[in-house]
Amino acid sequence: MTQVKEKERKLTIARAMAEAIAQEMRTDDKVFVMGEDIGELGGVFGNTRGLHEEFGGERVRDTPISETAFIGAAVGAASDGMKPVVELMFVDFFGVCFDAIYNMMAKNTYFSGGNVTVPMVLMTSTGGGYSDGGQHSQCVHATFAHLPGMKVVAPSNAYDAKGMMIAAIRDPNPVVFMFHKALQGMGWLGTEKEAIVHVPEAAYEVELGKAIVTRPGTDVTIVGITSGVHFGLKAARILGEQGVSAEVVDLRSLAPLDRDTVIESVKKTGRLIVVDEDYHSYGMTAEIIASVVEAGVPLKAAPQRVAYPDIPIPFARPMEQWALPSPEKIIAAFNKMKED
Amino acid sequence: MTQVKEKERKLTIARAMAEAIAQEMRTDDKVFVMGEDIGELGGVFGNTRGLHEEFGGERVRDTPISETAFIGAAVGAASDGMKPVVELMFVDFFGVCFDAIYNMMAKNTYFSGGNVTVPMVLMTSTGGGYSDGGQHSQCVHATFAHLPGMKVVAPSNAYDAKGMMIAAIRDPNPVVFMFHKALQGMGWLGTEKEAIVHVPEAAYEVELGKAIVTRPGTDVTIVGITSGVHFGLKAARILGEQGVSAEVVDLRSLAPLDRDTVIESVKKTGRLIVVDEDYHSYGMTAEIIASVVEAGVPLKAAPQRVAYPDIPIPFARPMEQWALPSPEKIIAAFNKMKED
Amino acid sequence: MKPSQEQQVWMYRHMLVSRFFEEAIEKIYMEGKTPAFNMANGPIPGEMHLSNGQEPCAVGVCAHLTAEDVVTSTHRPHHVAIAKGVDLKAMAAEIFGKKTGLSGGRGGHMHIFDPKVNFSCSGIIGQSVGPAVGAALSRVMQKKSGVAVAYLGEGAANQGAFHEALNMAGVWQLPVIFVIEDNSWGISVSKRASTAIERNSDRAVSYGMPGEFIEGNDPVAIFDVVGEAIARARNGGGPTLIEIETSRLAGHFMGDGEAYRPAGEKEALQKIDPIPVMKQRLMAEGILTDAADAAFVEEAHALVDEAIQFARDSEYAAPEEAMEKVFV
Amino acid sequence: MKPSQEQQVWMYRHMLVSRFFEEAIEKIYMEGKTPAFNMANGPIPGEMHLSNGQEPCAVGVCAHLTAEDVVTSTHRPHHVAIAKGVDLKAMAAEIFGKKTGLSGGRGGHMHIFDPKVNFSCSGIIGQSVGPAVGAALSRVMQKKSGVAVAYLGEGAANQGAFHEALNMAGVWQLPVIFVIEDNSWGISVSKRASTAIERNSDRAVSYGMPGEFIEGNDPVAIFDVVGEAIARARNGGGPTLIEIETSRLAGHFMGDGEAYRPAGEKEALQKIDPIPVMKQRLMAEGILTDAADAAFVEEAHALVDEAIQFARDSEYAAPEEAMEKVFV
Ligand SMILES: Cc1ncc(C[n+]2csc(CCOP(=O)(O)OP(=O)(O)O)c2C)c(N)n1
Ligand SMILES: Cc1ncc(C[n+]2csc(CCOP(=O)(O)OP(=O)(O)O)c2C)c(N)n1
Ligand SMILES: [Mg+2]
Ligand SMILES: [Mg+2]
Repeated sequence: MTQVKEKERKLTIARAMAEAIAQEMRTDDKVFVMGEDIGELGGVFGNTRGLHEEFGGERVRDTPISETAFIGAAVGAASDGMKPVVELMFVDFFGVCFDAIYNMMAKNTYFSGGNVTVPMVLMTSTGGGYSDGGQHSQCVHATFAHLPGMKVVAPSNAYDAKGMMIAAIRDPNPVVFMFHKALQGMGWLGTEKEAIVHVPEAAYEVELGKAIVTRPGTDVTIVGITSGVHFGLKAARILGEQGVSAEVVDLRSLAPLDRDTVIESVKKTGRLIVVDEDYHSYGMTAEIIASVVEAGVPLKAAPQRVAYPDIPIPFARPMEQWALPSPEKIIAAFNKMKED
Repeated sequence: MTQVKEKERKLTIARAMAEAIAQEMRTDDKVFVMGEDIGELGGVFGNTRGLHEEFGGERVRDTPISETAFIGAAVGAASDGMKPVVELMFVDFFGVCFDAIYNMMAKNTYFSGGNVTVPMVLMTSTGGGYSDGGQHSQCVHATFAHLPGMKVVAPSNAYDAKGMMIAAIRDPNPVVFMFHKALQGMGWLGTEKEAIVHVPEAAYEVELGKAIVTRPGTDVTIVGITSGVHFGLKAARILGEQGVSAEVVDLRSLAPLDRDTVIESVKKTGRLIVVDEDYHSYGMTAEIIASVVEAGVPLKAAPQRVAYPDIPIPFARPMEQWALPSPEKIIAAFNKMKED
Repeated sequence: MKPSQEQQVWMYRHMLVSRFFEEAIEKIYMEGKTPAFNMANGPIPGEMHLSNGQEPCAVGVCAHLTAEDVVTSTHRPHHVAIAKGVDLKAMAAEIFGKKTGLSGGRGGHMHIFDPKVNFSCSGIIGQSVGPAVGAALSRVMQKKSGVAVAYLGEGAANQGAFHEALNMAGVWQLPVIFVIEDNSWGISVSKRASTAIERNSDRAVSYGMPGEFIEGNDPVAIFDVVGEAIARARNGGGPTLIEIETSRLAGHFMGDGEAYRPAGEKEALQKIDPIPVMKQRLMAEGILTDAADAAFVEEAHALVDEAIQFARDSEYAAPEEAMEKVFV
Repeated sequence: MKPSQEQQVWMYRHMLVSRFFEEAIEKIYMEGKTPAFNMANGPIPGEMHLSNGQEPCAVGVCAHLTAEDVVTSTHRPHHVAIAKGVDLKAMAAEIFGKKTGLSGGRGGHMHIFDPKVNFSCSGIIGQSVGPAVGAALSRVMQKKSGVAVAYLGEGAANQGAFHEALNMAGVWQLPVIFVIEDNSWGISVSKRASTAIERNSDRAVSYGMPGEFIEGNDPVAIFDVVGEAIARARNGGGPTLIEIETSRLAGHFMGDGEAYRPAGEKEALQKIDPIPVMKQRLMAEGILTDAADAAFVEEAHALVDEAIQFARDSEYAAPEEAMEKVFV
C-alpha cells in the first residue's frame, strides 16, 4: 500500500466499499446496485449504506429472494450497456445461482469471441468465526477461482477494498468481490482492527490480479488472503519476537493469481506457509504450493498449509474456533519446518 | 484390477453402471433411480439402459427438468429410508442445483451429528473432446472434491465402474459418481477402447477412496483420473519405447483422496506428472503436487501438471483438441523434467 | 375440520411453550453481548431468528401430525420444531452448541435435525421444499403411512426451488403440504416489494393443486384448512399449497434495528399477538379457566426452564470432535 | 393485431430460410459420421438441435422486433436467430467452428451471440429468462427503447430460473415477453409427464401478468397475440407470458432414435408442417403465387448456400487462439 498519509481517515471495509460504489455511481450513471436488503437497509453487512438515500430505489434496488433471477438479470443488463454491482448476501448461497455466475457471467465474453462484454461486479460475504453454522460461514475461495472467465478478488483491508472495488466496477470483465465478514468492521460481527486503515477520499484504483508484500521478511513466506493475511501478520509479529523474520504476502486476488510475487518471496526466504480459511483439499493452499514447486524454487523445508479442515463448519464455538486457522497454527507449521 | 479372468466378458462403462444398479435394485427394494431421460430412454449416456423395462416407472422415474427439486427430493427420500440413485445429466449443470448437493446432501449428516444419513448416489457425466462447447464439456472435479461431506469418485474403466457403483449405492454416505463421456462406450461419443474391460457378472465392490497403480514403473509417476489415466497409459507406452519406465496411478476417487498410494509411487520414482482434464488452477493437479511435496518426498525434478488451461472450453475442434491434455503433452512434461 | 376442545388446548399449550422458549433464548442470547453487541459472544452465538408471533402456523398444522409424519422447516424453526415434538432439551442444548444437543453442537439453531420425529431444516431459503417432496415420495414408494409438510416463508416463495418442488409434487400427486408462513417480510424487504401477486396461494394453479390462504393468524382457522389438506393427502388426494397470514413480532434476527418497518406496525401487531387472542377466545368459549391457564403457563415455563437448564449444564464436545460425523 | 400481406410474406420467407438452413446443416452434420455415428466427427461436430417445425414461433414474434430489441434463446436457437436477423454467414461459420464465425468458433451452435442484433442464448435450460429480464431493466433504466423477448421450451418452464425471473419481471413491470415454445417434448420426456398442468401460460397468474396460449403453430395467430403483448410492453404495460403450441419435426438432437415417440406422432406432425400449411394459406388468400413462391424458395436457398459456402471456405482459428477472449 503506497498510500500517502495526508490526514488519517480510517474507514472500515464496509464503508470503503460503499464509498467506492457511491463515487462510481456519481460519475457513471450506468452503475447500479441490486441484491437482497441492499436498499433502505444498506446491506446486511453495511457495504451499501447510504446508497439508497443518495441514489434512490431505481439505482439501488432490493430484489426478491431470487438469486438466479437477479444475477442472470445482471448478466443481461451488463451486456446491454449497464454496469451492475450485485450482491450475493453470503457466498454460501452460491449453490442456488451458480449457473448464472459460472456458465453465463463468466463465459459469455468467451462464447461471443469478445464481442459481448459482461462488466459486472458480484460482491459477496465470506468467512466464519462467529458461530453462524455450516451454511453461513464458508469461504469457498477455490470454488470460484477454479472456474475460468471471472476475476476473483478479496481484500484484507479498507484501502484495498476501496481501490479494488473501483477497479472492479471499471473493469470490462466480470469480477467477484469477496469480503470477509470478520474484517468488515461491523461491530456485531466482531472487528479485525487492522482491517480499518486510512482510505483516501478521492477515487483510486488498486490493480486487480496483483499480490502485495504486506510485511517484508527473510526467513519464511506466509501467503494468505483476507482473514489469512491477518492471521499471518499476527504470527509474523510473534515469530519476530522469536528472532524469525517472516514475510507476509497478501494475495488480494485469487484470479488472476499473481504467482510471481509469491515465487519471488519464496526464492528469498526458502520457506512457505500458506494460510486459508477455505477448505483444505483442492484449495488455494495447494495451488500456491504447486505453483511454487513447479517453478523449481529451491526450498529449505517442505511447504506447509494452514487451512480449514475438510469438514462442514461446526456451529459450536469450541469446535469452530479449534478448526479455524490461527497464528498459533502458523507458528506450529513454522516449527515443523525447522524439524525438517 | 485383480480380476480373475474367467471368461472374458467385456462391458462398456455404461453397461457396467446399468448392471450394477440393476443388481442392487434386485436385492434392495429401497434403491430407485431418478433423473432426466433415465427411464424409457435409458439415460442419454446409456447408464440406466434396461432399468425401466425391468423395474418400471415407479422405481425408475423420469423427472421434470428440475434438478434442484429432484436432488433435494433425493436428499429427503434418502433420509427417509430410501437409497436414491439420481442423475445430473451433465456435470456442467451443477450450477442450477448445487445447493441441494453441497449444502444439504453433503452436510445433513454432519448437521445431524450423524443421526440422519443421506445414502444416495449422484451420477453425472463429465468431460469433452467431442466439440460440445463450454457448457457441456467440463469436468469440474475440484469443484466437487473441494467441498466436504460427499465422496467423489470417477472410474476409468468398466470394472471399476461396476464395483464402485455398487460400493456407492451401499455406502451410507452421499457419493458423487462421475463418468467421463469419452470413456462411456457410447459409440456416438467416440470410445476409448481400453475403458471396455472384463467385468465379472456377480456383484462386487471396489472400495471407494483407494487409488490403484494401473501400470508399474520406476522413473516417473503419472497420476490421473478418468481420461487422464488413459492419456497417461498411452504416454507411458511411448515413454516405454524410449526406455523410460513410467508408473501410472489411477486415483479413481477424488474424495476421500488416497494420498498414500501417490506418495509411495513418487517415493519410488522421484518424478511426478499429474494429468487432469479439469481446469488447471485450484484443481486436482495442484492438490496432488502439494500433497506430495508437503509430505517431504524427495524429487529429482520439479513436478509437472498437464491440465486443461484456465479458459472456457472452446467449441471448434482445433482449439478444443489443442487445449486438452494428451499423451504428447505428458511426454513433453517428462522431457522438461530431464532438463531440470 | 374443527379442532376439539382438547386439540385447542393442545395448540394453546404448545404456543405457550414456544413463546416462552423464544423469550428465554432472547434473554440468554443477549448475555455477554452488552454493552457492545457482537454476535460471536455469549452462551448463544451466531444468528438467531425468533418465531414470536408465528406460533399459530406451527400448532395449527402440527396438531394433525404424528411423529412419523415428516416436517421440514427453515432458518426460523423453533416454533415448528416444538409443535412437531422435537426433544426440547436436546434442541436447547443444540442452540447452545452443547454435546448433548441434537447434533452435538455441529448444527446450531438453523440446523435442527431430530429423526425421532422426522424433523429437519435448512438455513438456505427455499430448501425446505425439495426434501419434503422426497420424503413424501419415499412414503408412497415404501407404502409407509405419513405425510410430509414443508414450511417456508413468503419470501422463499420467490426462490426457484419452490417452483420446481411444487411442480414435481403436482406431477406425482404426492402426499405433501406446503405451508407458507406469510409474515410479510423477508428481512427488510416487504412481500409487496418482492412478490408480483398478493397471495402465494394463488400460485397453486401453476401446479394443479388446491391453494388456500388463511387470514387472521388464527390457530383454529389454520387447523381447519390444513386438516382438510392433510386428510386429502393421507387419502392419496395429492398435495396442497397453503399460505398463512402471520406476524413477525420480533426483528428478522436478533440485533435487527427494524428501521425499515413502517411506524406503528410493530405495535399494531403486538395488539393482535395470537397468544392472548387465543387465550381470550378459549376463555370466552369456556374452554379455558384462569386456573387452567395459570397451570399451563407454569407447566410451559417449567418445560422451558428445564430445557434451558439442561443446555446450560451440559458440556461442550471436545473441540476435535469437530472432525467426526462428516461421514458415518 | 393482423399481419399485413407484406408481413406475412416476410414471415414465410424467413421460415423458408430457417428450414433450408436446418436441412443444409442436417446433411452436412452427417458428413464424416457414417457408417459409425460419432458426434465428434465431421465438419460440424458436437450436439445439434434442429428447429424444424418451430419456425412459426420465431417469425411470428420477431416480425415485431427491430435490431435494437433484445432476444435470448436456448440450446435450439437457429430459427429464432434467423428471424431476429443474426448474420447468417457468421452464424453458419460459428456452427462450423470457423474463425469467421460469430465468436471465432469458441461458442458453437448452442452459443450464438450477435450483439449487432442483440441476440444471445445459453445451452442451460431456463437460463434465457434472467438475462432478458435484465436487458429489459436496462432499457428502462437507460430510457432506451426496445423490449426483450426470452424464448424457452415447455420443459424449461419447470426450471426454477423461470419462476424467479417471471416474478421479478412482474414486480418491476418490465418490458419483457416470455415465449414458451411448446413442442411437447423435453428430450424424451413428454410435457404431460413433467408438467403438473396443461398450459404453462396459466402460470402467468403467479406473476401478475397476462398469459396466452396459442394453438395451431400458426404464424399469423402468433403474430396477432404477440403483437398485442409487445405493444403493451413498449407502452409501459409490463410483461406477458405466452405459450405457443408447436412441433418438433426432428429428433431432440441429431442421432436421437426417438423410440419414445408414440407410433404415428411424427407422421401426423409432418402432415401439419407449418411451412406447406402457410404456403397453402397464402396461396388461397392470393398473397402468394407459384411464381413468387418459386422465387422465395430460390432466394432462401441462395442465402443458405452462400452462408454454408462461406462457412466451408473459412479457416479455423489457430488452435492457440483458444487462449484469447477469456477477458477483454
Ligand atoms: C438462498 C438464500 N438467499 C438469501 C438468504 C438470506 N436470508 C435469510 S432469511 C431471509 C428472508 C427470508 O424471508 P422469508 O422466506 O419470508 O422468511 P422469514 O425470515 O420471514 O421467516 C433471507 C433473504 C438465504 N438464507 N438463502
Ligand atoms: C439445467 C439443464 N438441465 C438439463 C439440460 C439437458 N437438456 C438439454 S435440452 C433438454 C430438453 C429441453 O426441453 P425444452 O425446454 O422443452 O426444449 P426443447 O428441447 O423441446 O426445445 C434437456 C433436459 C440442460 N441443458 N440444462
Ligand atoms: Mg417472511
Ligand atoms: Mg420442448
